[in-house]
Order: sequence, then structure tokens, then C-alpha cells
Amino acid sequence: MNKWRKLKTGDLKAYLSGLAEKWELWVPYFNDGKWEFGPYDAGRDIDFPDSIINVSLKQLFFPKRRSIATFDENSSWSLKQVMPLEKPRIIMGLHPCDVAGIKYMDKVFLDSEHKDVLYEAERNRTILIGMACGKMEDNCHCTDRGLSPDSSNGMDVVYTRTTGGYLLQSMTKKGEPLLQSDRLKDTDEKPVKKDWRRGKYKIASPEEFMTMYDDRIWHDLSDICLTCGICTYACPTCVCFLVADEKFKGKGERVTVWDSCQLQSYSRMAGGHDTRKTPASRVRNRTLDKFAYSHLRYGQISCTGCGRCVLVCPLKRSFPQLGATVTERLQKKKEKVAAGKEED
Amino acid sequence: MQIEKDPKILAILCKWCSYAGADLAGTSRFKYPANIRIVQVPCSGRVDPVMVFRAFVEGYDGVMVSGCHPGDCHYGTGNYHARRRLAVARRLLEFTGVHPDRMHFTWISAAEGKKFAEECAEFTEKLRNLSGTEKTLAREEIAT
Amino acid sequence: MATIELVPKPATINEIIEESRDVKSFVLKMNEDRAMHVLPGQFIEVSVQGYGEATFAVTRTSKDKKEFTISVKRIGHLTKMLHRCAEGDVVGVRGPYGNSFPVEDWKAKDIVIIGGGIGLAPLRPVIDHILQHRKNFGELEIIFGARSPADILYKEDLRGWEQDKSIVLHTTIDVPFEGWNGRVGVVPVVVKDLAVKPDSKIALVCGPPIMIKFTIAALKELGWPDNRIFTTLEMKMQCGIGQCGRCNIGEKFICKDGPVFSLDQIPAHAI
Amino acid sequence: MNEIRNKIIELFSKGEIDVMLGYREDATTGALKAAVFKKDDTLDDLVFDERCVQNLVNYLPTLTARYKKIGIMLKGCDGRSLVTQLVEHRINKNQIVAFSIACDGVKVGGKTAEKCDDCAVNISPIADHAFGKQEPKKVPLYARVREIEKMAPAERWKFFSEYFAKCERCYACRQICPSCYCEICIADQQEPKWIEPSAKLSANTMWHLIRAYHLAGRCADCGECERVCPQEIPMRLLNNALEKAVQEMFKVRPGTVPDELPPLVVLSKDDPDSILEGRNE
Repeated sequence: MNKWRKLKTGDLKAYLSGLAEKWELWVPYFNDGKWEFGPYDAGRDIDFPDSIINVSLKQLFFPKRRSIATFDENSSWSLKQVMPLEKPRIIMGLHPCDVAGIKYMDKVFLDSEHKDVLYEAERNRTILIGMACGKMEDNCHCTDRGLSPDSSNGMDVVYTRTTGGYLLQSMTKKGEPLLQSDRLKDTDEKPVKKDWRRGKYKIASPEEFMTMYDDRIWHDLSDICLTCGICTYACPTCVCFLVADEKFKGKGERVTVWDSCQLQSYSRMAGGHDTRKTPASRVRNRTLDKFAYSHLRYGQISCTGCGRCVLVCPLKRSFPQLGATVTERLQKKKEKVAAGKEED
Repeated sequence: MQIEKDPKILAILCKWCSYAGADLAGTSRFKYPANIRIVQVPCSGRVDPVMVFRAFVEGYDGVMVSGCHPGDCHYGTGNYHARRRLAVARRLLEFTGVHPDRMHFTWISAAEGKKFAEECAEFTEKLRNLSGTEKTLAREEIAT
Repeated sequence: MATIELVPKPATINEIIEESRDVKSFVLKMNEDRAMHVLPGQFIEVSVQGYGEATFAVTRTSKDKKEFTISVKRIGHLTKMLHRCAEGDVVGVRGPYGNSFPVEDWKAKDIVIIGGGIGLAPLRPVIDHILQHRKNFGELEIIFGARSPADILYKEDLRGWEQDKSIVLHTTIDVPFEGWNGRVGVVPVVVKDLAVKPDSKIALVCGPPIMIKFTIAALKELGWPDNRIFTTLEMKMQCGIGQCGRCNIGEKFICKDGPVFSLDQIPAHAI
Repeated sequence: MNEIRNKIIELFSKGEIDVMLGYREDATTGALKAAVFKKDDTLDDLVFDERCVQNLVNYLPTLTARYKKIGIMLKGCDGRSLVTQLVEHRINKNQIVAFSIACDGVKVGGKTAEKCDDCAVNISPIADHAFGKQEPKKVPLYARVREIEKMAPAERWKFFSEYFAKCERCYACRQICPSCYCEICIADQQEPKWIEPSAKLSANTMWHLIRAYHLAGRCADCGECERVCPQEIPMRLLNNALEKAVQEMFKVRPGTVPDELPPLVVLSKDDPDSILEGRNE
């Protein structure tokens, strides 16, 4: 394991400007009440969020509108694919749940027979500097999803706040060149290990969730959900997309665009057949996808416990709470069966 | 005739009156600018403001909609509906930033060829000294 | 330079066959002159530039594997654009994707093929394969249902299958039409009337979702076991490579784990 | 609050309502959520205070399909929203029991919602059972709209285009709005494709213009679209601008007069042609 290196707060700006010369550096900014990510600009003051922010990093790897080919509208066929980007970049200030989201996206786009070349290029050109969380917001429940606020898997460099500055440690070969700067001093100071809150939203195993498909609970759970797409757009692992052609003044573009399984048009087919007509079937589809299908497909459930879906839900319908409610009902059904009573 | 500099105008004309008026302007040799693209609709009541929005988003400099004078609509009440819809659509477009001179809603009967030619020329003039002051609802160029 | 899988390659429409009033078959050939190894049941994604892309099962491939055919029913936005294309036009093709009918393990088995309307398109390559290796297979029974005589597809094939002694062919239309003296009745009812006995046969079912649902119910009533009923599901697909998440039945993706499923592989509630 | 609870218990016992649509404080998360109270549920966690922001009218169509008689708690703006739904025959009145509760402003994100600053209708125009009295606020209407109208066209476009560019097209504004109930929304139509699916400036502009236009003369200004938008796009501004236009041109304020048809549905022979020239101040 590499040693920890210390960066004094005063040297932060100089260190970042040093990085920004060789890499395209993305850092978090706080403006009008919200955290957003933006390219590094020495003029603005730099601070790092201690915990979850509204925006998931999905946008930097799988943009909400991504061009994959361009064509000339007047020709009958001239689709030419787009060149992937190569400029090396650094993203600083990610939290463990965001990085876990990116690792899940790797499974979807890279562990497949047809690798997504554009996504792969974005991943290869990016060095992730992850930040251990300082505190857990009330919706945070990464500890219930096999993660922890100070875990560093998937990060190239991990850093955490400490008295008078930051402690940095490189985790991968990709991260090493970032710590060569002379602003950093070796130190044997170690980040203090905290024990984090657990058990807020416990969920059953994927196999148990699969047995809940025909349960009546989905109607009650979905009655206040209006099936808009906010939770899927905010979620770091929801990457459903649609492909569309768009034309303007003779120039055309084939794009992949974010889509959401919660919207009615998602599974409506030509001729009117729709496999998920009712809101209950859509809420069930997303819940089971997060807690069961993703595990059966990729061996890892796709909920990283960030709680972002609760932050953005306009009806304050808490998705992790929904998962916990289904688990409670599962427990009750098991007790009933165990006690030999007939299921209601 | 250099079209590119002249403001591009979309004219949606009702078939029974205004389109016939435009025809009359043509047959009686009234001059009107050539940068007008005419779309014929059965009645001004058929004009869905979505068409006007899309025209501006596609980059037209001006949109003109014309139908029969209230009272002699071939289908009876088409232009009454159109009057309300286009009035509301105009207020919305003005509010979001389209300059009022870019929209011209009028009534032209089949006999008013001259009026059609004059209004088109006047509309083009208004648009010409407008262009450059601000962009219409910009539709960003697609990065090639 | 790595190729983006979602970007299709150009293919030329060599021939257009009018199958019925709203179904046309398009014989395609890749412009870059390479063979398309398509197994029976696999599908491709066909795009019309500027209008989008849709999923079509490959319904026939030529001997030299260079030309492949799709049958398109005019029902939506993209299919309407395809129907406007003429011979010689260029469309985009990518694929083939998905699994195929396991014809290899059906050696010496009797096969029953039940197709409803355009649903016969994905099943026709299986019939072609059986006829090309006729002695490897047992009896072949084909039940084909169409809404009306004008909707009957592949008329020359049907004539060929009729004369072939080794094939038992039943063609039916949903409701009586004058000038039609053949069988009348929807496919599930016909399957019940024919009382197709399961013994060691394999059944293939494809058609509109409602037809698949009731035909499978009819087969089950006749005692067919789930592992010997196969169907090919063409739900709404977008990427065809298991990434866009759209065509999921439970945890399975139709485009990657299907489109061909035996009934015991699909959760019961899905059909 | 107890006065309301007793009335609900009374109606439950008399069988005049099958379910009560109200707000409940979630025991675990503490968040305040819409809730359907059944006959034998306890009403202790039934709440009505300044946190009850959500407009419950949007649930009525699905509930009227499941239950015969539904009670609903209504603020002033919710009441206006109910009026628009009744006049558009989306639900019928004999299935609804309206509880009109005088509202003195709700809080969004800790501060009083903007819509409550210029709210002149603080009790529902329709009420079977009324609680609390109307305090008509003499308030200058559409103050923010007039501010924006003072700006030059290019400035206004810059103001709105910055917001439109941020739109993600999650359609929360469509899903939360009781008046947005088309079976196949124009945004999902393929032929003709008026709105392209991708979240870019031109497609977003088309979406926001059409959404606002389709609500002209029908929007009850419950402000939910602006509240739910994750990008905080000022949709109420567009709705209010059109409400002001409809008020000036056709003397109609949507949802304030029961059974009054929306202006764009009716036609009148004596509308002045001058309305076609727009505001031109």
C-alpha cells in the first residue's frame, strides 16, 4: 500500500493549477444553493462537499445526449461514426457511492460482447480522485449496500479532509503521477476510521425479491408515485437509453438519449401493445431491477445506497424505504407460511 | 436574387381565401418578395400554434398566418378559433423572447391580391431592419 | 479505429416483394460484400437514415449467405418509411443479434410450427433449414393463421409446402370470407380442433402477443410440456446488444438471452 | 385539525365517503406525503399545515375508478385545480366530497412558496365542507410576469434559453400536473415528430412552449410544475404570463368560476382583431 501524502489547505490552489496544466480537471462548485461539477477555474474558490450532492457523475461518462454518428440529410446513406475523445482528464471530488455507480456502468457497457467504445474511451481517459465522505446525510445508506463512506475501491486516488489540509493516497498506477507534485509531503498520519450508521434501509436478498413479483403490494406502493423520470435520471446506475436520428438544415446526427422505464412511452410499441401499462408495473420493474435483476445479470445489485432518488423525488416517496417495505412484507409472508397460516 | 440575406418567412395561408388571394397577387403581377414559403391549410382554424413554434425553432425569421375575414370562413367558425389560439400563441412567443414584429397574423380574402402583396412586402421590410438585433428562438447548429 | 456497435453499415435493397397489402419483404445485401451468417431466429436492426431504427427477424438467407430477407408490416413510423423505399435504395443494417432456434438438438424430432400473420416471418428460416436437411427431421406440421385471405404471406412458399408430401399444412383465416373455402378460425381454436398431440414433438409459436398467449394456453391444455414449446418474442428493442435495458422480461433481456425462449425459461407471468 | 377529523369520521360512518385523500406524516422518514385514508385507518397522523404543498387533485381520476365516493382536502389553488378538472369532465362531481380548508400559505424548501405571495384565492371555489374563513388579500397580480415583460426580447430569450438548456426532459412537470393528461403526449408522438427526444436547447424549447400553450386558459396556478422541476425551470412564469394574457383578452381566470369553460375551447364572434397584434406596449 502506498503511503499517505499530506497537502496543506494553503497549497490546494497551486496543486490543482499544477494538475490543470496537464489534465482537463473537473472539480465541484457550489453555486446558488447547489453543488455542480465544472472545469477547474483558478479564479473560483475551491471547496469539496463532505457528502452526497444532487448531481450524479453519470453525465460525465454517459451524457444525457451523446452523438454516435453524423450524416448528411440529402444523401440516402452517409452515416459516419463519431471519433471518441482522447484528451486525458481528472475528476476530483467523487464520493464512494458515485464511484460504485461508475463501476456498475462498467459492467453494463464494458463486460458485454459488444463493448461500448465511446464509454470505454471516456473511462480510459479519466483519472478518478475520490473523496471519502465526512458525514452521512439522512438518506445515505451505502453501508446497507455493501459499501462504506470511506471505501476507496474503484478510485485511482483517494483523499480525505484532515486538520490543516488533506491526506492523499494513490490506489492505482493511473493515480501515481498525480502525487509526484512537490506540494505533497509524505506523512504517517492516517485518516481516522469512523464507524458509520448501518441498518437504515435493510433489503432482502435478490432471490427473495424475485418471489415478490405477483404480490399485491405493488399497487399500494405505486398509488402516490406519478411515474415521472426524475429518480432514474438522478440515479448513478440507471443508464437506459434510446437511439434517435435528429436533422437540422441538412446536417443529421444519430444520438443516444437518456430514457426512463418509469415513463409511459418506454415500453409502448407500434400498434399500441404496451407491456407495462400500469404505474404499479413500472414501479415494480424499477424496484426489482435495482434489488434483483441487476444482481442476476451482473452479480451486483445496482443500488449504491446514495439516496439521491429521495433527494430529488417531488413527492418525497423514498425509494429505499419502498425496498425496505417490500422486505418487511416478505418477512411477514415468511412468518405466516412458517406458522402454517394461509397467505392473505 | 440573393435569398440568403433576405429574411426567411413562412406564410400559412387558408386555402379558400388567403391562398386564393396570393394566387390573385401572382396572376395580376403584383410584386412581393420571393423569400416567402407558402404552406396551404384548409382553414386558419387548422393552424396549430405548434407549427408556429416549430417554424421559429427551425430558424425562420418571420411567420405569417392568414385566413378568411371573420364571418365568411368557408367552415363557419374556423377563424374565430384561430383568432384566440394565435393571440395566445403570440403572447407566449413574445414573452419568451420572439420580437413582436416577427409575427404577422392577418385576414386576407380571395379578392385582396393587392393587400397580400403589400402586407408581404411590409412584413419583409419590418424583418429586414430587425435581423441582427437578436436571434429568433435559436436552434444551435449541429456540431459536424 | 474501434467501431461503434450502435452505428449500422450500409446495405442495398436488391429486391422488394409485395407479400400482402401491408407487408413487404426486402432482400438486402451488405454494401461491403461480406457474408451474413444468420442462424434461424436471429434478428437484425434496420435503419432508415433520418427516421430511426427497428428490429426485424431475418426470414431467409441466400445459399451464399450474402443476401438476407426481412418482412416488414407497415404499422409504425419506421416501417412506413421502409415501405416508401424502392429497389436500389440504401438502408442501415447491424447484427445479427440474439440466440437462435436450437435446430441442432431437434434431430429426428417431429416439429409443429404455428405462425400468426407476420409471426410466420421469424419461423420461416426454421422451415427452410428443415427442408434443406429433410432427412434429419421427423414429421413437419405447419399451422399458419392470417386475418383474411388478403393477409396471407409467402404465397409461393405455401404452395410449395402444400405439394410437399412430407409436410402437413393447415392454413386458416380468422373470419369467413367469400371465395375462401379453406379452414376458418383463429389459430388457438384450430390448434385445439386439430388436437395436436405432444408425444415427443417440438412446437414453435410466434405471432401477435395475444395469439402467442392463447396458443400456448391451448397447447398446455393438450398436455404439451413447457420445455418443448418454443417462442420468439419481439418486444420493443432499441440497441439489440443488451445495454439499453428496454426489452427486459424480468432479469432476462430478450435481445441477448432471447429472442428465442423455451417456455420454461420465461417467467409464467410474462406471456 | 380535530374539527376536520371529526367531520371525516362522521362521513365515514355515514358512508358518504369510501376513502379520504389527504396528507400523512411518514412515521420513519418524517416526510409529509399524500395518503389515501380508508374507513378504519387512524386519523391521528392526518396533517394539514404549511408543509402540505402537493396538489392532490391529480390522484382523483385513478381513485374515482377504484372507489365510488372520495373526500379530498383542498387548499385554494387545489380547489381551482379541481374546478378545471370538473369542467373538463375528467371526474364527475357526485363522486367527490370537497373539504375546503382556508390556507395561509405553504412552505417549499423552508420558505413560503412564491405562489402564496400573490395568492388571492385562499379557499377553494368548490366546497362541500368549508373550514376557516376567506381572507382576500389585495395583491398585485402577476408581479414577476410584469418584471419580465419590461425586459427587451433578446434579454428575455437569454433568460429563458439558459433555463431551457438545463432541462433534462424527465417530464415530472407533465406527470404532476392534473391538466396534463393526454393518452399519448405530443412529446411521445412519432408522426409528426414535433419534439425531438433529446434534451437539447431546441427540443427543450419546443417542449416548454407547447406545455405552456396547452395549459393556456386551463392552468389553475397550483405551482407544482415549478416545485417538482429538478432544474428549477421557472414554468410558473410561463403559465402566469398566459394566465395574464387570457385574463386581459377573454376576462377569464381559469378555475375560479365553477362550470366556466376554458377560453380556448369556446369561440366568440366579437373578439377584437387587435388581440392578434399582441401586447405591443
